[in-house]
This record gives sequence, C-alpha cells and structure tokens, in this order.
Amino acid sequence: MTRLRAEILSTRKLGAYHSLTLVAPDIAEKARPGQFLAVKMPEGRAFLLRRHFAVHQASRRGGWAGTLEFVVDPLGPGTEWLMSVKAHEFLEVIGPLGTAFAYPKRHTNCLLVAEGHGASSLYFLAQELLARHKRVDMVVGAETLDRVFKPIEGKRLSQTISIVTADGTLGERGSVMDVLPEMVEATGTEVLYAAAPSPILARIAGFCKERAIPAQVAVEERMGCGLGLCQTCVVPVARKDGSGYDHLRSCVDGPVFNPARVLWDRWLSEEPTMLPTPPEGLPVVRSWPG
Amino acid sequence: MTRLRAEILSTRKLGAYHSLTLVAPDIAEKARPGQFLAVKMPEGRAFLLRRHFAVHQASRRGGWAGTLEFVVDPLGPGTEWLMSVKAHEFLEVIGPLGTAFAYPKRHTNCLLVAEGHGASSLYFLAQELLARHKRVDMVVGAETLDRVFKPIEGKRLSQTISIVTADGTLGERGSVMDVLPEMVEATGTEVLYAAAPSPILARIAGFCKERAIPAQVAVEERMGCGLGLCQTCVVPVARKDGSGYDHLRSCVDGPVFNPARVLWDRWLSEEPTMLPTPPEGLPVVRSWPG
Amino acid sequence: MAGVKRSLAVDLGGIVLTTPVMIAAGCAGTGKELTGLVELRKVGAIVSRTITLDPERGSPTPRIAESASGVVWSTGLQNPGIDAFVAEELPRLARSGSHVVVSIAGGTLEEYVRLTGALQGRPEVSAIEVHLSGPDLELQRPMLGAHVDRAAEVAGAVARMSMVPVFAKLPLHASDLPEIAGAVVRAGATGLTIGGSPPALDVQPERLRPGLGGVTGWLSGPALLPMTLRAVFDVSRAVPDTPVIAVGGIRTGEDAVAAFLAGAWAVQVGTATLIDPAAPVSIAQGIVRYLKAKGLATPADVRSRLRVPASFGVASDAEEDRR
Amino acid sequence: MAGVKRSLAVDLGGIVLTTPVMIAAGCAGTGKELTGLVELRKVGAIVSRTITLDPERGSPTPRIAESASGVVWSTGLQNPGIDAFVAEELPRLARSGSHVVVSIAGGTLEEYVRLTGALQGRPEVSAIEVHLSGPDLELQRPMLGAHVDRAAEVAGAVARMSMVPVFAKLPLHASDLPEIAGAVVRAGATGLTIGGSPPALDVQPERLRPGLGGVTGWLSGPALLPMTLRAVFDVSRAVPDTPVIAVGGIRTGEDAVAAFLAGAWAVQVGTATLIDPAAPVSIAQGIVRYLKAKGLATPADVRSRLRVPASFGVASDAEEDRR
Ligand SMILES: Cc1cc2nc3c(=O)[nH]c(=O)nc-3n(C[C@H](O)[C@H](O)[C@H](O)COP(=O)(O)OP(=O)(O)OC[C@H]3O[C@@H](n4cnc5c(N)ncnc54)[C@H](O)[C@@H]3O)c2cc1C
Ligand SMILES: Cc1cc2nc3c(=O)[nH]c(=O)nc-3n(C[C@H](O)[C@H](O)[C@H](O)COP(=O)(O)OP(=O)(O)OC[C@H]3O[C@@H](n4cnc5c(N)ncnc54)[C@H](O)[C@@H]3O)c2cc1C
Ligand SMILES: Cc1cc2nc3c(=O)[nH]c(=O)nc-3n(C[C@H](O)[C@H](O)[C@H](O)COP(=O)(O)O)c2cc1C
Ligand SMILES: Cc1cc2nc3c(=O)[nH]c(=O)nc-3n(C[C@H](O)[C@H](O)[C@H](O)COP(=O)(O)O)c2cc1C
Ligand code: FES
Ligand code: FES
Repeated sequence: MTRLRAEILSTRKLGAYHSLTLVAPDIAEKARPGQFLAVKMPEGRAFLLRRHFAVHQASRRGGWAGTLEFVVDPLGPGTEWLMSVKAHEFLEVIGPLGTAFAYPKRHTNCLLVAEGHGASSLYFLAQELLARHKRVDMVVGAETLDRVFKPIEGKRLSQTISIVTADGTLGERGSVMDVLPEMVEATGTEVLYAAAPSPILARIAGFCKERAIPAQVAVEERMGCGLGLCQTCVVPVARKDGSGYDHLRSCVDGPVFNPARVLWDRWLSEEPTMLPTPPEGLPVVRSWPG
Repeated sequence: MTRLRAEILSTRKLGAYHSLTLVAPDIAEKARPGQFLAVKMPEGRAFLLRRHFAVHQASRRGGWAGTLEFVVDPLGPGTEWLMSVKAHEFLEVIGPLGTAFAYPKRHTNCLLVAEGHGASSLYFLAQELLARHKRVDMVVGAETLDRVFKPIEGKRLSQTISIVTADGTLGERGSVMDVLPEMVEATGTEVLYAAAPSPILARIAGFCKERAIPAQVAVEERMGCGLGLCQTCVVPVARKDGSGYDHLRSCVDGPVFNPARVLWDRWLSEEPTMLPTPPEGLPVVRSWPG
Repeated sequence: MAGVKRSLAVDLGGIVLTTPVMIAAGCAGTGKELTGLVELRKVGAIVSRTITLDPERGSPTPRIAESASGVVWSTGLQNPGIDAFVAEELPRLARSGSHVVVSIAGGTLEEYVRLTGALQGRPEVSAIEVHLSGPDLELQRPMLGAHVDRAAEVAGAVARMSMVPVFAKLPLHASDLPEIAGAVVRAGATGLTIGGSPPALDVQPERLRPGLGGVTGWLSGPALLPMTLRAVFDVSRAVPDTPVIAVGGIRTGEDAVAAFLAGAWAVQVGTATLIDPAAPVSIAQGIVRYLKAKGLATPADVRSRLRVPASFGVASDAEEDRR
Repeated sequence: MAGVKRSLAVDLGGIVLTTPVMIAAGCAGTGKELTGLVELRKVGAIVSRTITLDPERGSPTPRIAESASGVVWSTGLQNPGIDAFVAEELPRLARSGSHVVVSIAGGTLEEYVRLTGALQGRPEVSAIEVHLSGPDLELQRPMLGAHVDRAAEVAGAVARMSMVPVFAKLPLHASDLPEIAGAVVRAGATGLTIGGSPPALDVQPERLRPGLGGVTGWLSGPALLPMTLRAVFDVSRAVPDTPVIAVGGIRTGEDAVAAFLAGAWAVQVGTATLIDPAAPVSIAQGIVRYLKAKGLATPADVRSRLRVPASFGVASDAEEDRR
C-alpha cells in the first residue's frame, strides 16, 4: 500500500460518470480488481474525510504503463469536487487498499453482475479473467441510459452481456435480478462476481445460496479512513466455525466478501440495535453510542 | 445599503495587492470614500464570515459608470481566495457600509496619510476633495516597495506627496510619523485624513491633538457582520458630554471616527480587561466571556 | 406566500410565529439595522441582545475570531441596561413587525426578578428568553444554568412573574441537560432554547496570545450542529410536548428540518444571519421546499419523527448483541 | 532528527515521549495497519482502541457521518475484550516501536478494577487511559465521568492498582470539568486527557433517519478545537503541574502549539490521523518549525505561556469597567 501525490493525466466524462486517470506507478503495479483507493479532499473545506473509489484500470504495460484509473459517480461534495479537478492537477491518494477478487482455479464460466458504478471494478476483473482464459459473461444494470457504465466496453469484454435499466432507456427494462436466472442458465455460470449497492448484493447473495453458486461481492460501507484504523466500515460476517459473527472491517477484510457469510439482514436492517442515552426514567443500559 | 450578486468585470495585480472591479451600479451610486463592502465567502469552506474592504473607486459617470473597485491585501484564507477569483465570476456583496469621510466646509488644505492598503480609500477621497477644489497633499507609507499602493496615482492626485518605506526601497526610509511634521508645515495642513493600522492611527491622533489639527481616521476592527447586528467591531469612544465612553460599532458608527474622541490606549492595550471563568478557588466575578 | 405562512406557523405555548425561524439573541442588532436586508415580517421572531439590569459595556476587542466552521466570540453581553432598553430599543425592535423575544441575564435571582418586572405590561414583548450561561454571583459558580436546582429556581421565578411565555436558554454542553430541562419545565418555563454556546478559546500561536481581547469566549456556527441536534433530541424526549427551540449551527432549511426531526418546534439562527441577513427567510423557504417534496403540511408533521426503532432506549437485546 | 527528538521529548509523569504527539484512542488500528504509512517510532505514543472486560461487537453501521469540519461517529467501542487484547493485540501494538497507552472502559467500578488487574505486569503497557464517557451501570447515570465523586472514585481505584501512569480522559463537555479534574488528580491520576468527544447526532432529513446505525454518536474533528483549547486552559489552571493531554480537533503543528499555550503537555490526534496517517509526524515537524522560528528549545517553553494579563481571573476593575 502506497501513499503518494499523483498527477492527473486525464479526465473523461462517461455518461453520468467521470473517470480520472492518474500517474501512479507504485499503486498501478500492485492494484488488483476489487481493491480501492483513498483520495484526500482539498484543504480548507468543511468536509474532511478521504473518499474511496474502486480501481477501474491499473496499467502495468504498454503506453499507459504506470497509470491508474478510477470512476466517480457524483453524489455529494467530495465527488462533486472530483468532477471539477483538471488534468495536471495533483491528487493525494493511498492505495491499493482492501481485498481483491480471487480468480477461480478449477472453474471457467464467470458471470459478472454490476449495478451502477459497480461496473467500474468488474470491467477490470473481466480483463484479468480473460487473461486467465476464463469465459466472461455480464449483467450490467442501472436506473437509466447514462448510468449504464461503458456499455460498448462491456460488450467487448464479455461473451454475452445483458443490459438492464429501470426505465428501459437501454437494454431490457427491469433490474439485474430479473435477468440473472436466465443468464446463469444460458452461460452455465460456475462462479459469480458482483459489485452493486448492498440491497441488490443481498438479493444476489440469496440467489447464489439457492443455486449453490460460489460467489464474491464487493461491498461499499461508509469509511472513516479506509486503512483499518477506525472500525467504522464494518460488515457483520459469520464465523467459519459457526459460533456467531464478527464485525469485520470492509476496508481491510473486504471490500470483497463471500456473500454466503455476510449477515445481510442484520447489516442492512435500518433498525438500529444500539442504545442511546435513554430519556429520563428509562434504565441506563450497557452501550457506548454517546 | 444594497445586497447583490455582482459580476467581476476585471481583476488587477497592483504590487503586493490585488484589485477587483465589480459591476454594481446600485452600490457605486451611493458609495462614498471611507465606506466599505462586506464580501461573502464561498460555500463549503471552513471559514465563514464575510470579509470587509474599503471602497477604492465608485464610478458614477463615464465608461466605467456603475462599477465598483476594491483592493485586497493578502493575509489569510479569505483574501487568498479573493486573489484567485476571475473576471466574469460573481461575488455576493453588501454595501456601501459604514460612515464616510466628511468633506471640509471652511478649510482647503487637506493632508491624507495612508499606510499600506489604507491608501485604497484615501485615493478615492482625494478625487472627491479635488472635485470640491480642495488642496490635497499626501503621505503614503508601507513596509516595502511593492506595498506602496499605486505611487504614480498618488502623485497624480496630490499637490505634493511624501512616500516612505520601512526598508527605504521607495521614497525615504522610515515611517509616516517621521515625515508627518514637515509635511504639515510645508503644506499648511488644515484638515488631516488617515487610513492605516490602528497603532499608527493612535500616533497620528496624538500628533493631531498636539497640533490641534481637525482629523478623521478610518479604523479596521474585526467584524462579525459589518451590518450592525453583532457588536463585535466596537471601538471605545468618549461621550460628547465627557461623562465617560461607549463601545461604538465601527461598522455603523464608523469606520470613520474623530481620532480625538477614540480612547486609543484602552482600545489597543493588549491587556484584556474582561474576566474568564476563574480557576478553582478564585472568586466568581461579574463577567460574560464564557 | 399566504400558503407558506399558513403551513409554517407554529404555536410556542402562547406565541404564534408565522415561521418557525427566529433570529438568535445578539445577532439581530438593535432594531434598525436589518431593514432593507431582510423582510422582517417573514421572520418568526427576533430575540433581542441579552439585557442586564445595569448597562454593560462589554468585552474588549477583538470580540470575534474564526475557527473551523465556527466563530469564537465574546461581546460581554454589551447592552444599555434594562431601563434604556425598554425606553429606546424595545419600541424600535417592535416596529420591525416581527415578534420580539427579550433575552435577559442576571448574576443573582433578584436581578432576574427585577428584569422580569421591568418588562411586565410592555405590549412589545412577545416572550422572554432567560440567558443562564453566565456566572452565579450568589452561589459563586462559573455557570448558573449548569445546575439543576438553580436553573429551575431562576427560570421558575421569571415564569411565575411573567405574563408572556418564558423560554429558558440552557447551556448546550451542560452534562445533565435533560435533567435540567425537566426541572426548568416543572418550575414553570413555557419552553426551552437549546442551547447556549459552549465555552471556547481561540489562540493565536504566532502572537502567543488569545484571539479575543477578553481571552475566553463562546463557540457558534455550523461546527455546533451535531451537538445541537443531539441536545434537542435528548431534551425533547425528556420533556415531550414542551416547545423546544433549537439554536446552534443552523444555516439551511435542511438543518432546520434536521432539528425538527430531532424534536425542535422552531429554530434560531445566529451566525448564519451575520453572514447573510436574509438567511432566516431563505431557511424558511427551504423548509417549505422540503415539506412540499415530502407532501407534508407543517413542520409539526416531522417534529420528533426521526425514524428510530421501537426498541430504542429500551434494554432489549443489547446484552445478547454484545458478543 | 536527533535534535528534533531531543527538543520535543516530554515527560508525562513517568513516561517519556520522544514527541508530544500521540495517536488518539480508536484511531490507530490494532497494530499492523499503520506500518508503511507513518514512522511509528516518531510518534510519541499510540493509544489503543478502548478495551472492555468482555468483547464488544459494537454499533451497527453506518458508524460515521460528516458534519461541518467534523465527523459524527459511534463504534460502540468495538473490541475483543481484555483477555484477547492482552494475548494478541497488545504485543502487536508494542512492536510498533512507540509507547502503548491502553484505553479501558467499564460500566462498574469492579470492571475498571478488573481491567487494570489484567494489564498489571505487562511490560508492553506504558500507561493506562481511563475512558469515562460511557454509562454508569451502578449509579444508573448516562455518563460516569460527568460526576465529580464518581470520576474520582474510578480513576483513583485504577491509579492505586496501576504500576504505570494513569490518565483520566474526561468528557470535554462536562459542566464541572475543572472541578472533576481536580478531584481526579487528588484521587491519584497521573494526568488528564482533555477530552472525550461530546455527544452528537447526525440527521439525514431526506431519509428522515439518523446518519448513524446506532442513532447517536460523538463529535470529533477540527470543529472541536476551540472547545478543546478552552477546556485545557481551564483544567490546566485548576490543576497546575499536572500533565494535561489535549485531544479534539488538532490537525496541524500550529494547533498543537495553541494547545501547549493553553496548558497542554502533549496532544493526541484522532480524526487527522484517519485523514492522513502521517499527520502525527507532520504535526511534530510543525511544532519544531514553530520552536525554531521563536528560538525556543522545547514545547515546555510555551506551555501555559498564553499571554493573558496579570489581572486575569481576579476581580480588579471589572466592576468599574462595566458602565
Ligand atoms: C470500497 C469502496 C469503493 C467505492 N468505489 C466507488 C467508485 O468506484 N465510484 C464511486 O463513484 N463511488 C465509489 N464508492 C462510494 C464513494 O466513496 C462515495 O460515493 C463518496 O465517498 C461520496 O462522497 P461525497 O462527498 O460525494 O458524498 P457524501 O454523501 O457527502 O459523503 C459523505 C460521507 O459519506 C461517505 N459515503 C457516502 N456514500 C458512501 C458510499 N456509498 N460508500 C461509502 N461511503 C460513502 C463519504 O465517503 C463521506 O465520508 C466506493 C465506496 C467504498 C467504500
Ligand atoms: C472597515 C474595514 C475595511 C477594510 N478595508 C480593507 C481593504 O480595503 N483592503 C484589505 O486588504 N483589507 C481591508 N480590511 C481588512 C480585511 O477585512 C481583512 O484583512 C480580511 O478580512 C482578512 O481576512 P482573511 O481571511 O484573509 O484573514 P484572516 O486573518 O484569516 O481573517 C480571519 C478573521 O479575522 C478578520 N480580520 C482579520 N484581519 C482583520 C482586519 N485587519 N480588520 C478587520 N477584520 C480582520 C477577518 O475578517 C476574518 O473574520 C478592512 C477591514 C475593515 C474592518
Ligand atoms: C456575535 C454573537 C453575539 C451573541 N450574543 C448573544 C447574546 O447576547 N445572548 C445570547 O443568549 N446569545 C448570544 N449569542 C449566541 C447566539 O444567540 C446563538 O445561541 C449561538 O450563536 C449559536 O447559534 P448559531 O450557530 O446560529 O450562531 C451570540 C452569538 C454571536 C455569534
Ligand atoms: C472513529 C473514531 C473512533 C474512536 N474511538 C475511540 C475509542 O475507542 N475510545 C476513546 O476514548 N476515544 C475514541 N475516539 C475519540 C478520539 O480518541 C478523540 O478523543 C476524538 O476523536 C477527538 O479528537 P480528534 O478531533 O483529533 O479526532 C474515536 C474517534 C473516532 C473518530
Ligand atoms: S474505514 Fe477505518 S477501519 Fe475501515
Ligand atoms: S461587525 Fe457586527 S456589529 Fe459591527
């Protein structure tokens, strides 16, 4: 893992997204699909924390050797600032961070399922799988046309691809879940990889469990550091010995997890289970939430 | 007083300073020398308060009609940001604010004494005095060459001008106080106007008192609003009836004051006179400083 | 606009504000200053600078310094004293067309009582806000309002004497805030302003000096918002059905809605008003936009509606859940 | 560098730090994470995440949200429990080459005592930091450390049992902070960490939900600095000659110097470490630059040297000065 000031080589608009390419040989050398970067925000702003982005491309050879590309999906102040930075400015980045997707040893048929900016890391994965002579098929979903990430590249990287949009502006109308079963049938999926908002990952996890398809998913949880220091980015993961579960840090033990071991309901239930200072009268119970 | 979004017509580097010209007819129409502007800082930054700048030029006629110019002396985050804004961007400004220099009725010989960016408002005053057929002489001081504000324009606006720099890089080596007596003699000063850091204003006040020269000075005290709302910008000013003094708001009752009535020692003494929460043991006394 | 007013009106235990956005104490000038910069009749209420029995000349300067997303200030409660205030400033404030809430501070119980007396029967006074962050000269304590019994004694005395609603402005950082709030309300206060700025210090390393002439001061501005929301949340659950006014870091309509969700009935805006005198009105407009987007009629529809689980504040499975 | 170290070394009542910049509790990982990102031997000390008797799984997610120049967080003190900590994490932390301060928290006096016992005779432990911001299960109070006698009882018990220096981390916002500090020191604590993050709440109006899965949390980051400086200033004057460690919003060398001027002997850095893991070292370098510029030898040369008047804290002419 390296920390460096990287020059921005180029920026590109990709539909609703924005792609930034950095000169960062030390990181590009090591980065693998599923891993991410922690990008420092500018000084003097009211927002502080680093923002985190999956590695979309890490070029080790050829004309682009030593460059690193990531994709920004505009959401709030941090991503908006990143939409405004220009080529030849510098970004302070740490990476590569977190766990990477593991490549299948025995199996060949890989199905990659992406929703929204999740495709950013899966296209990188697709290249690596193809380089290992695996068969790659894809399901790429988004709310609407301009949020379907690089459809042409998706087609280029996959044997077959199924594109779905919530509003039907590109590909079939619907969600990735609607086309998943037939794609699995049609492509004889042996291993499934997914990167998508967690509610969708939860449904994919259920699907893979049912069909007993080995899978790996890349999650996104709010991060204080991305470096393993602060324990804010945790995901509830069942212990191997079945003795219960632990809150694992998705920045060091993830972001790539085996969906079969993630306790999705507990993680995503919007019911907080911690106890705040009780109002007068109610008992004070053990809890440290302030 | 008007609040408006003003387009930046042009920006100019003037030695160590930076000048911004705005399209702000409503303010330019009313602004008089000594008055100031409250400029809003950008959103999303860690610093919040408006920054305040004396009006350097308010053009009512001719090609520049409706424009307003102020001069920025780089100091901290706010002024640094203002050095970076570009023509055709917009600033949110309120003005004109505060009291203006009064023009002499009987007298003719006016001496204008400026240190550093103080010259910005005095050059505006000089024009108005000349338009009223007064004689204008000037003392312009600064630490060094590039902080002497527009020396050429100073010469153009004054019958005689004495330029002093602390390091002697332009004009005589020394401070405005060194040349003040001879200039007063030489020009037969009847009225004195000054804009400078308050320690210098204090010495000028003493000088004018001694010589019984009527004077007006523009002060700069830290402001929370610049609008008369918060009482943070106060200056201790003796009551007319001599019954004591009041803390007057320099943003509405100033920034132009009669130096003879300002309690300079009390204002500038770095000895705080308020009482904080005392350490254990010491008596709690009446005070509201938190 | 009529629609806006109708939908934003709020009854704070007796005074009905056209909008739930007030200008905080010490940030509204003396009556004339805001004219032309904001439509005061669209401001729910103006809180006066804090008034003491005798004139206060206040702290030396500088009186304000900046911190990260905040300001550190100390005016030393500069004010002309209650008599001059009632004679000159109060009528001017009333002419603004907005409700006038008078903020009062004393060093002793007697001073609070005399201040309340001086305001009795003045038609311009819509409500009284009791400043409790100052020192207690009788009990020799640095902060009168930080102590349950004392805060209740003072607020209660003012409430008993007053013909108009009385709001106790409690120090945001008091350790026992919910407890103090409960006692103050039981003592008769109409509602609570949560809360007074926490103590602060600005230091300028270069000069080896404090940033303020009075050395110490108070922290205000957006930096406070999460503390304000938390205090409002805890207090409003300790004294349900009591009008709670949130103050501290509110700058946008979203911030105000966040305060309502946490339990506030109205908000006060200080620093944001100094930066943009029209802020109280644009905040009200932001609240309207939010209500429209959510299809809600009034701020009361979101009040204390922060979605927390039923289990919340009850022991439940917390123990089980630990390991 | 040797020169730097010599000039920055500070003795905190027994442990000598090579630099007065520590990494705050809960912001240093579990021992391995910082390697490669910062030269740990140039960090004065690392405070562990807070350890409880039994394992704590901690709060649900999200556990962090941003506010203006701050973060609102709640980890629920996730930790493996004292036994697992001593067996696995403590040795790893010690290998960092920096001093290890172990932060402990209990719900009862007995828990604090047992936690201290479990650390006795462990050579890796340079000092103990007593977390006092949690609930008091015995006396049924929301915050144990907010009460003078109780804070002193607990800190005193730990101090009596401990072979290493003990620092009580007092809640930054406790109303009686200087009084609590005095009692805690009299009870035997070596020094004080000022202070624990104040309670906070993040609200997301759009979702009508709290930003944190655990609903409530604590405020950290630069937003706190003026409150931290004030608390350190008040406390260091209440307990002179006692090592005070400032924590809350420190991000630069200037911030650290400001804390020294206010009375701190050392500083801890939390949020700034999360943003830039090298911050503790660059802050130390910033302190050196400042000392050089001022021609000073050590941070002790500026400690409590904030230039305030002799009259300060004494009645003097304040009364006269009012009107
Ligand atoms: C491992 C990982 C990989 C990611 N990869 C990408 C990517 O390739 N492209 C992309 O556009 N985004 C990605 N994200 C999400 C991205 O980090 C957030 O959208 C971004 O931080 C939002 O910042 P903001 O200031 O624009 O929005 P804000 O909502 O203002 O962010 C406020 C805070 O919440 C955090 N936050 C907000 N949304 C998320 C989220 N979904 N996940 C985690 N933290 C969040 C921010 O980091 C910040 O601390 C990734 C997140 C993680 C954890
Ligand atoms: C009536 C008036 C007229 C002024 N005219 C000019 C002018 O024509 N040209 C110019 O360059 N500057 C002028 N100043 C000073 C200018 O406002 C400050 O230098 C500027 O606000 C500094 O902001 P900063 O963020 O760069 O520095 P910072 O030091 O970071 O400012 C921090 C805070 O202190 C306040 N502050 C700092 N220095 C001063 C000061 N000297 N006076 C008042 N407040 C201060 C700032 O407004 C801000 O609130 C004037 C000030 C006043 C009150
Ligand atoms: C310059 C200034 C002066 C203030 N004067 C008073 C006052 O006289 N009485 C009072 O109770 N609060 C006073 N306050 C505090 C505000 O009323 C408010 O409680 C605090 O600023 C937090 O709100 P904000 O973040 O919106 O500013 C003052 C605040 C500022 C910034
Ligand atoms: C994510 C996070 C986790 C923390 N965990 C702990 C903890 O376990 N124990 C503790 O005493 N303080 C904890 N703190 C508080 C810090 O130690 C520190 O007191 C606080 O963050 C203020 O300092 P800062 O502004 O430098 O972050 C934590 C802070 C953060 C941001
Ligand atoms: S984000 Fe800090 S530990 Fe994962
Ligand atoms: S700056 Fe606010 S009253 Fe003058």
